[in-house]
Amino acid sequence: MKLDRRNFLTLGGSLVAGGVVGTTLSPLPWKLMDDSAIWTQNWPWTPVPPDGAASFNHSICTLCPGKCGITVKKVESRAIKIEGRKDFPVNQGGICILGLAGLQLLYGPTRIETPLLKTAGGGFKKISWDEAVSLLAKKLEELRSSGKPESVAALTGSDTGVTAALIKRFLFAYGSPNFISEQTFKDTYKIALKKMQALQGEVVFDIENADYVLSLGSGIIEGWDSPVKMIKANSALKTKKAFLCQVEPRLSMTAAKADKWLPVIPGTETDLVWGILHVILNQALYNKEFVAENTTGIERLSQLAQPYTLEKVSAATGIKSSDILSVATQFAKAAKPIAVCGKGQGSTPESMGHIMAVHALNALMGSVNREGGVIALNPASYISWTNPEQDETGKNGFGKERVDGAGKGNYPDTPFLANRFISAINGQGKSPVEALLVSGSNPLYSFTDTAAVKKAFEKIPFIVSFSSFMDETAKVATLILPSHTNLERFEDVSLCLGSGKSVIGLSTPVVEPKFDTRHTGDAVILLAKKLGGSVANAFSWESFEACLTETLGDKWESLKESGFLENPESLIAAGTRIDFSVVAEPKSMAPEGDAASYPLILIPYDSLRLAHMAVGSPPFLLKTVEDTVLKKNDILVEINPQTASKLNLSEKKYAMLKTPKGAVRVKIHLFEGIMPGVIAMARGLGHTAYDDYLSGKGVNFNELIGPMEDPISGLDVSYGIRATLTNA
Amino acid sequence: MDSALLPKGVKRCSFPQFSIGILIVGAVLLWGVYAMLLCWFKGLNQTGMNDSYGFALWIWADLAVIALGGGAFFTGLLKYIIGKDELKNIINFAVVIGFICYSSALLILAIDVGQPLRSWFIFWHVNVHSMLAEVAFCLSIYFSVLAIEFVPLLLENRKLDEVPFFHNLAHNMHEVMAVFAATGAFLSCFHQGSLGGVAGVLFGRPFAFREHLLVWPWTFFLFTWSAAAYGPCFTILLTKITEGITRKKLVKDNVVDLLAKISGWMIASYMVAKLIDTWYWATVTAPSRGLTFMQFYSDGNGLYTLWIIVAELVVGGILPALILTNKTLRANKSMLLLAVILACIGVCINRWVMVLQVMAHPVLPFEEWFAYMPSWQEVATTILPVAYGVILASLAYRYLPVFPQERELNPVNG
Amino acid sequence: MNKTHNTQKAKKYGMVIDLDKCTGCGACMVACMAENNVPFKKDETNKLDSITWMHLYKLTNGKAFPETEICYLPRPCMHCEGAHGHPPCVSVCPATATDYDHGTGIVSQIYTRCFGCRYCMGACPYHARYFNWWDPVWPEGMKEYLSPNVSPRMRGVVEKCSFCFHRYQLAMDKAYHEGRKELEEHEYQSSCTQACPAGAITFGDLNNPDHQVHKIARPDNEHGGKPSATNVFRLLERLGTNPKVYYMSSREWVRRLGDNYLPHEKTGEIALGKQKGHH
Amino acid sequence: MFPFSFEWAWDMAHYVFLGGMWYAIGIISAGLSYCIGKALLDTVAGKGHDHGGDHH
Repeated sequence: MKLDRRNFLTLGGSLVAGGVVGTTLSPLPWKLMDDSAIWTQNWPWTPVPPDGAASFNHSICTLCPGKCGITVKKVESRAIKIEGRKDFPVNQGGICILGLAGLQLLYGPTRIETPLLKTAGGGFKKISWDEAVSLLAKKLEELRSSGKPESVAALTGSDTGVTAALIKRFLFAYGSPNFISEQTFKDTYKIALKKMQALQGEVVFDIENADYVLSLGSGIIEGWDSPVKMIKANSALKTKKAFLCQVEPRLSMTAAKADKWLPVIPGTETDLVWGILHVILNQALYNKEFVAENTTGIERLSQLAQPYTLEKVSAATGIKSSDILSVATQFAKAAKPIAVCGKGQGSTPESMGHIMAVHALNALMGSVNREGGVIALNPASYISWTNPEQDETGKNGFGKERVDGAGKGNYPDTPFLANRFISAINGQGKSPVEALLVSGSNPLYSFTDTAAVKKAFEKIPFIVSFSSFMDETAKVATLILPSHTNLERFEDVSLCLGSGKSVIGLSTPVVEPKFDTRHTGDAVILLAKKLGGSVANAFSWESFEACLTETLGDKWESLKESGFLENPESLIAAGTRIDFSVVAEPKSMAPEGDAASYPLILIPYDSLRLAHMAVGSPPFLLKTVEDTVLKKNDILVEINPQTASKLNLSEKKYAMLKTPKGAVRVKIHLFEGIMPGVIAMARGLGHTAYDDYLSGKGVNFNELIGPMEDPISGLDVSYGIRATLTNA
Repeated sequence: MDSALLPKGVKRCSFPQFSIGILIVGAVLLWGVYAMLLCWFKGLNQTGMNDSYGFALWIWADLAVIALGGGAFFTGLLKYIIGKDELKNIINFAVVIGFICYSSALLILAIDVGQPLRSWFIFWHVNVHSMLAEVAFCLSIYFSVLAIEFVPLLLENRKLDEVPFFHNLAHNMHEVMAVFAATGAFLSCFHQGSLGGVAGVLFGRPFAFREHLLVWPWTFFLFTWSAAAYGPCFTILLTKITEGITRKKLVKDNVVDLLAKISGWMIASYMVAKLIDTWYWATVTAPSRGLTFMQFYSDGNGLYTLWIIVAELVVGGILPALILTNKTLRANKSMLLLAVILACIGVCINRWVMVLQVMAHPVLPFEEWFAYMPSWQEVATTILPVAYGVILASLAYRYLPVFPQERELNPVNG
Repeated sequence: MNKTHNTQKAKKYGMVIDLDKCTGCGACMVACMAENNVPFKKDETNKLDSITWMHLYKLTNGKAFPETEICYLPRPCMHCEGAHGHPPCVSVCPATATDYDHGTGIVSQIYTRCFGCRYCMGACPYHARYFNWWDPVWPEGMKEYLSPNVSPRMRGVVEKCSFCFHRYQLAMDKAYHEGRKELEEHEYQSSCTQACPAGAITFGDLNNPDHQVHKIARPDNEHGGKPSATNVFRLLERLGTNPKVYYMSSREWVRRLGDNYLPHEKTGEIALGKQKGHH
Repeated sequence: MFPFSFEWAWDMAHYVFLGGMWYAIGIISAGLSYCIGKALLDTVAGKGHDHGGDHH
């Protein structure tokens, strides 16, 4: 056959057609199809977690003051799941959302991997631990030799435990009185106990065993005190049908679960307490036996309560007189009533006037140091070091005035005044603090009036952060000496249980340190040794672990074994009779700002779904945040539809929120569960540090509120602030 | 340039003019292809769908083109089985439209699934209880029937017909076409129905759920019936559009009139069944689940309110049925056109609500109506088959003897 | 259907959630995410593409201040039994990628078989099913915590709560090694149950009269598992989905929000909807 | 589609469903085979060469 064009095409076409038919009938397409499907089932970018031997390791979660026992499931060396430890007295198997997400912190992208030094360009460069400690020692040596050891200060999240004690000891030997710790409402309650009962103790609220709980804005199931323990206590209340009365302007979850919700005008909670005191005293509904045996000065209390008639209190608080009367009588008639305070999670101090009135209320009902009441316990005493020798410089420096003025003058019973510390630095002239060590605290985020805190930190020439994460404060530090995370280190904790028992626990490392980090205790010991002389002599221990072993003594082995021990010394603290006559004269603590230019009141609200203190929320937490709280990067503020319609604001629309401290753009969320005239904003958002999962989302409430000093304690007790909200 | 390929005795526009037209539509096609590739390579996050709208624009488009493409099977049924021989003058075009519609539907389905490379699992691991499996099987087999019906037309291309084997093949296929048409009708009944069943079996979705007859919910029968009823309207509409574009009469009035009349009576009978179904659902089925009729038409976002049921049933159903069943109205060109347009809209709305309103309606009492806005990628991939259809229909018209009456109606001088 | 169906009494794992105790703290959500390798994105504020097998709904009584009440409602997969083991989602899946296990009552999901048609999502009235719109991406280092017991899902497939089925398998393996065929109640508990700080979730075998879930909900198996205990209800009871998650609330308005009611109908006192599915 | 697929379990629905399917496929392939076969025979027999392009 001649191969002309036509034949060629026919032949070619036939070959192609034959090829197609042949291929289709062969197993090839089926094989390819199958292979492609198998490939989609094993995409190399979809991880396959390696399997291995599983183990379970007990520890204690130290991410919040709650101190729950945890069991970490590991596969080989990887921690894969955190669960609540079933036999741990605090949480009995339960665990909170933050604790559950702890592995995202451990393995998260914002871990600081090595010591870092700020460069001239504002960035950080990696340095070795030896370099870092030498550098810090050199700086401190300079300050010391120039006779200003007191210009070194330390700011910590808490003042309990061996790590804090080591920092304190370091400053003592070095020569600075300026150890400052953040204060919570519980610390202020301790001050009240000191003033009214002359006792130094830890305070515990035995909610679980009470039968009538009057909560003055305490987010009992929203992270207040020890979150899991409190949620369990709340379930116990439900089971035995105890009564919970929640006093707060917003229908929080605690209010929603309460048997009675009393919306109150922010800042007038104390008036309500006095109103209740008035009813109880006037009608003599108090526990006469207890009052006679254990208290003095009831006459003075009656006198102070006298002006707080139902009408007056009702007008001030916005609560109906009949409601005040019924709450007061129900409270008084209950077998085991308890009044608790500390708004939200209780992470900020409360005014002394308020707390003393609350404590008086408890005392009138005999709900002090008894089951279902407020219990004061002797603090744990296992840290029984003797003070080290100070050299001359040390002695001189330590003898100087504290920068924050705490512990003397007007504030003899307040141990630390972080807010005054900031304002002192921001005062005229040079900063009195030339080097600041920050551990377990993120003041640039969690202190009120963030702008002022930032200004103060800019004035401090040398800032050292011990953070594990690149938080707001670490970002402005001169030097970062990164700590292990809670799952990589030893930490001692002392716990007070509601039942009046106290327990010592040991948080033990469950994984090897992932990065080149050191325990802050170790860093302090290294630093002291580098400084030499009497400072070095104050630290005879080789390491933090050695120090902890020695400090816990015979408890060490069993703590390592079982994780916790009932503290034999933990007895109910004996004080003097409760002295009602020292109860402060009621004083208005109205929110900052004038009502004419700022007609609304802005209050924060706390939720377990957002961490708002030293630790940033891991991605899992953000995932649980509702879209009525955060939408894309916008925060939503809650407002009553009635107020919103007056201001011409509507759901999900932008608005400008202005307070005397600042202005931000927010979105509106209409919520029937908030008092007209009040607006509420979630705490825990608006981070500028951490990772893309947290940073830049929403607004930090602390930017909008400033410190408001309590006249008795000097502490910052601001909670709400006056505000305006306009269409934007 | 391509004159050797054109059918004999008809006039076609110049090749450059044709090419420009194809290029313009081709650009739209490419846009759609780009969006399709985005969906395949980046995943379905390219769409506006979400967890509440697992089914959205595409599934509607799928259901709609299949309903509209129903003209192919129903015309085939009428011609080959019932014996309405006049319809041979429109059957080719109905087959072309059907082919376009069904291939489009398959393409859309291939984009719509999250794991296109595994889509054959629907056959391999089939769950025979699933309406979607029934759809997939019948759809793909029926598509092969359509392809078989298309082949003889293709082989009648002047050049191909010169090959003896092709000529013989086309001839033989014409001979046994009734067998294929019957099989096609059988398969169509099932897949049109099972598409209806897709919504009707959702007993968790009170808006969609219907009582059952044997193993099928009422929507099964309603969908088959409506596709048969409305499909021919789409065939007529596209014929009219083609006539408009080519400025030629391509099909004789009696043929169109016959199809329109049958369609009209089909729509009328369908409407009776649909109204009974709606009434029963509104008064018996929905209340048994604690819901009132008005709750389904109280969309807070304003889309799904009473207008949509009026548009579907009255404007898109009763009205075209009245026009098409009336000889005088039907004979009026404008009225006929209006009727087929309304009918096409009506069936599209029906398919829309049976997919999207089902998703929008909150079943849990504490939820709100769900809103959905398609992304441009979804719109582009939905337009893609339209562009593809225009191109394929143009090619078919240009090179194949699609309209047997064209030569007679448009004699070429000289 | 597995062997246990034939050799021993079928289990019916289910849950009772006490809404009076639930505080809406979100621990169940994160316990689930951490247990089941659930991915996360940089922006999770679009709740319609955010994977939360356990989802918390915020219910409100709709009244104005100060009569407003709210209640959280955790919603895992209901593991519906439907009529005769035909949940809304299982019968619609074209590729048998989800199945009802008659031995445990658990609705499974086979990720490697799912091809992402999402029909099951449309079928589920509880929005318990989630689609992987994106490839799961863990930031540098975070893959470390992924559990080998649950395979991470690829883009384009549907996933949902499995009642931590891998825990059942692990418990059964252990029991088998110890020569037992039956599990103790505490041996198989879901991650959310275990984590809940309020103790609001109870998990166990609804067919076993000794298990807490049975004692609390008292399911009437003659009537599609309808709870016979007072204050106990199920979501959308009358659709005939026959869910295995029961809720408890002392508040009438909460119970009423559990289902659709005509204005004249009393809460809880309704005839079951006809349980007709496909088949 | 084929009973040798993983986890196959026969039930009545399979007979009906797959019966219908194979029936349809059978008819279609038989019809198609007939057309192609006959066309081949016809071509060998020399039919189809003498048309002028318009056999209709």
